[in-house]
Amino acid sequence: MEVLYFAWVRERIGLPRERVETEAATVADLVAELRAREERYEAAFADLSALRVALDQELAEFDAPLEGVREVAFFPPMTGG
Amino acid sequence: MEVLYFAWVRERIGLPRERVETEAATVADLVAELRAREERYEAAFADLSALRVALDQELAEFDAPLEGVREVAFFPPMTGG
Amino acid sequence: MRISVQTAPFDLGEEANAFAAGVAGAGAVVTFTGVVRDLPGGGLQAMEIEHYPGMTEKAIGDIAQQAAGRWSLADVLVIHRYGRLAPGAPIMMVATAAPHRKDAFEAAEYLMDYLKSRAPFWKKELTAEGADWVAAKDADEDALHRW
Amino acid sequence: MRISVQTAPFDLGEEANAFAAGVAGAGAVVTFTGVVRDLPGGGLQAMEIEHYPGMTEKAIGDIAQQAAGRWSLADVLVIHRYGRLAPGAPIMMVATAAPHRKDAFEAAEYLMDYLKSRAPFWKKELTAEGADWVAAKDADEDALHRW
Repeated sequence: MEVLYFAWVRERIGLPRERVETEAATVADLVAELRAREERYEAAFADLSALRVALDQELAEFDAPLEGVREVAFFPPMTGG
Repeated sequence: MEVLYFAWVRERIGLPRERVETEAATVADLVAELRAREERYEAAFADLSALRVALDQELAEFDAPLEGVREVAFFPPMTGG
Repeated sequence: MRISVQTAPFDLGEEANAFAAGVAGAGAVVTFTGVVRDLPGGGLQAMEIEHYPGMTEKAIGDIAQQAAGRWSLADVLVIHRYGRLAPGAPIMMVATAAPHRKDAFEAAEYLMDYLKSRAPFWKKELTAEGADWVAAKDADEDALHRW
Repeated sequence: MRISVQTAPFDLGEEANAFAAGVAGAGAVVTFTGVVRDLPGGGLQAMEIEHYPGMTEKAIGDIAQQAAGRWSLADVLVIHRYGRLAPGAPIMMVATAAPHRKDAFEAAEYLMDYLKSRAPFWKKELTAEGADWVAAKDADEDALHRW
């Protein structure tokens, strides 16, 4: 699964994307796995209310299932316009 | 007093402006005087709800006093924009 | 603030660029442009716009001042043509600039709502069958109630 | 409908004229242009805009489709830049064309409200002191509730 990071999430984790091998059932499960890895992930995912997630380029909730998903992206609330 | 007519009011009366000598106290009094003049004035002023009036280039009501007014204009509801 | 009541055509792009260049720090620029529409079944030969010289400039100036008092605006532009216009020709435009988009949008809509019903212009549609004065719409009068 | 996500600057006037020329019969054309504003106390060196290639075009396309389904529109244009922008530079614009002004205005505001909070762009402000990500505003999220 491709995992992408944008804005300060990218800066805290220190990379824009990575390939993650996971059996996580939901986004929340994936976040728990990532947080357990290293301090920089813990720092990026400390406050989920400050984060948004997209599954295959569509906004989703943190309890959404990951089955069949190829691309997960984490980022702060968007500031377009 | 200068009296101006615009749009179909002008077309019905047949002139864009005229000088009127009047002692009319209000716009309504002036309208009554004009209606009594000729059929074309009667046709133009038949339905006051379809008319608007401006006194010295400010929108006004038909019961507004004419004292001190130099220019009275009659026209249908405006269609700008 | 610039208000122009004119017979000459105007170029939307040039006006928009000149307006935006004058308010570089404003953040949000909104323009509205009104164009002569053909009749539903076609056949419009021209639109003739009559106005009340003197009162027109005064009325538009008052409307723009009201908008400037109500919203935080960096600048306002109003151009309105009169005379004989062909289908597809630009009739008028307003532009507003503000630090925030809400102000720029609301002020532009306010200007348009008031120009429609409170600026002394009258439109006449010319077709092969003759000429008809455009009637004011209740919806345009009602639009003023929201402000 | 045209959607462009680009680093290159755009010319408001040229874009507005080209858009208006394509919808000659529409009657009402609204444009919104967003410009990089300096910070309240000055000192902004640049704004850096990051986006999510692929999702950005998709999200803007969805927003524009929603608008087209909701209002009677002749056309829609969205241009949004990313990369490093100087103060005063144009960030983005939307344009809408419709038979009636209400549709053109509402659709433009809807597009802006959704672009603000639902298109994957992130802004960073660079000053002599460093760089700060622009925080999303509650007011921008709240603006979606009216639609």
